[in-house]
Amino acid sequence: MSDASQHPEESLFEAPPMGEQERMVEAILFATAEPLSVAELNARMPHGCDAAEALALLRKRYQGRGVQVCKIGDAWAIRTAPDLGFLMRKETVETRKLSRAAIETLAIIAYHQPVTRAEIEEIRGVSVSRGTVDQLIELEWIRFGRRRMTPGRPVTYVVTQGFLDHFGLESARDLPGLKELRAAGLLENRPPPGTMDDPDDGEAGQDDQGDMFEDES
Amino acid sequence: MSDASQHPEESLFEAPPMGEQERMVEAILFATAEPLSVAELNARMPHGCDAAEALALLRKRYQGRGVQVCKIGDAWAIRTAPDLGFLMRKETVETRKLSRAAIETLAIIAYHQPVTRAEIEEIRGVSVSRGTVDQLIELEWIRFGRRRMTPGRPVTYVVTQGFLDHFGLESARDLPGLKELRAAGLLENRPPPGTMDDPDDGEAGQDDQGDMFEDES
Amino acid sequence: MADRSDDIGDDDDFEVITVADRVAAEALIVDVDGFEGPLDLLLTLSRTQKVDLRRISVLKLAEQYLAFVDRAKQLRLELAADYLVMAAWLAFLKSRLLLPPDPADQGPSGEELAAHLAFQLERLQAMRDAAARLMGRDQLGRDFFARGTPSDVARVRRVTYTATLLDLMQAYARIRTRDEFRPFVMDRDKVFTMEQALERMRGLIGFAGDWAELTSYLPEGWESDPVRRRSATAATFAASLELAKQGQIELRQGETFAPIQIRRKPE
Repeated sequence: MSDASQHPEESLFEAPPMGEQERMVEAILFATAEPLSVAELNARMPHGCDAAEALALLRKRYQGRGVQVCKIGDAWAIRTAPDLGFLMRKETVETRKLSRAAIETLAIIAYHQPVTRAEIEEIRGVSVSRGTVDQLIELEWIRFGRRRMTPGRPVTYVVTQGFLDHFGLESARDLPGLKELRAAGLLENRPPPGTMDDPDDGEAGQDDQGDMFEDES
Repeated sequence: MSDASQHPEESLFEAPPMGEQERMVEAILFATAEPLSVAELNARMPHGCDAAEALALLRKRYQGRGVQVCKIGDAWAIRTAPDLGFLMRKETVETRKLSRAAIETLAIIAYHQPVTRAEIEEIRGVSVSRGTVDQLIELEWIRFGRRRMTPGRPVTYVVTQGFLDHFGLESARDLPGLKELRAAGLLENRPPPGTMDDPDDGEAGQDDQGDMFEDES
Repeated sequence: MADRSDDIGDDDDFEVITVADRVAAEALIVDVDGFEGPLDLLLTLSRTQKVDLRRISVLKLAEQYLAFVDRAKQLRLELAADYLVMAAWLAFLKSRLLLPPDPADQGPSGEELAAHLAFQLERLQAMRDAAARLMGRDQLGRDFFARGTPSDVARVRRVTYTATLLDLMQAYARIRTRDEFRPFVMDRDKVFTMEQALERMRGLIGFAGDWAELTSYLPEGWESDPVRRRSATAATFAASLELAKQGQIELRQGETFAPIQIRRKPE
């Protein structure tokens, strides 16, 4: 920032060198969402700049590169070279939020894996639709684990490496327990005493001190 | 998919020339706001490409330009040169102002990672207020690391790639002043005198940190 | 807190020399809410010594802090419990630093405790500086920028579903706490009163010849739920102060935030 603040002062006397102006046009076209006209570019650049000339230089510089400086109507933008469009297929994915049923099912699998469908239903209190499980499998966030050695030998579900990558976890064991969720302020409601049979009961004590002072600041 | 399917045939025989690969990396990075890893780049490019080599060439090409090829953790992205920030007032995103507690907590996590909540509280001398950790997670600047192998197996926090990206850091090793702080012993986990801490406790943390910051170079 | 108008000495330790100093000292007191805990206050006080934190006089600092707490009392400002705990610890530290070491005492020496406090202050200051340097860096979206039009080629449309870690954790929390939304009963069962705590401790204290952690006096069934534990901890702590005032027990704490220990006062 300190460097930058020197520029406007200089520009009272003379415009920055053309090489600098080219850099400026490059940065502006890269960072703006909309194509910009020459007049708009000039308005953003220090006084005395010649965006048209800088654009011409920049356009030449990008000739044959992976992206190009393109004229769109009377405005300018940087766009992918047409022959490389095939690389952009991943940019066109539409992302949607996972449904509540799916995220709950996923959470239960993550916290209780390996877990059978009946167990998921018991924890959620509602039946789990086939589509929900299929969707999570398709996303490659869950997969089949070992069959449970109980009558009927039901299939179990576990989370995948893809799941860990997506959620930035090193292992599912690193997911915080209820107590920690609460300590981190992620959980507003507190269960009545005695109903806390979550997996990490062993951790009482660890955040004693935090709890003691929690509401202070 | 249909376009892409034409290319794999070619690539069965040989990868495109390096100049082409560089263009591809250029096009992909220009089109993407999020940093991409070498593996992700390779996955999107035709079979046999070497994104790492193409990246090195591309990075050199953009040296001193208005936009730069930046390394962020183990991923890559194109970002505007910091000295041109003054041109981008319209693009500036007003971020929620972080409280002093949040900023300090973030710094402690960055410099001491992986670090437990109790350790953060020990350093600041106050409890980590409700919502501070929540806010940092929401910003995607911190995430859960491995649990500490000490009694209670407390959750640890580490900084994310988003943190590195936001502050223009190649890795957590490049945090300002890290070496001096470590040399001065200020990143050590020193238990208060007279506490009968199991000596293993303190070391577990330091080993982790060693893993995180040492080597390379 | 208990009234204690007479037990901390006069203002001898606190030499207010100039008007500027006095103004500064009062600014500290008026601003007590602005401090993030006792360590933060100590760090601010340490600046008046105008030396490198490594050369700080912990004894002088302890005196400054005690004087601060004393003046806050004169101004009838309510200080949070952790400030008072720190004051008690610093008074203890001060006596350790001033008195010749007791050879029978096994605990850490005054110098060790002082060195650790100095380390804590230096480390906190270092983290503050590091935080300032971090925030002073060029930042994405402020000084440098990502691509403005990331999805610039719209061709194949494919829908993917996404969720964040917060979504996941909140979903889990929602399921596991659903039982709370059963018919609502006004619940006072999460509050442990000081009277209950006193009653309980009076019954137990007769057996407590040895130092034992205060937390071991928490009533059974109150440890797991944070709300209940907090209430029980506060009540038990208050009750132990009351018992100490009545001369029935002794309290000690090795260090700020260290566990508080109590025992029956030996006859």
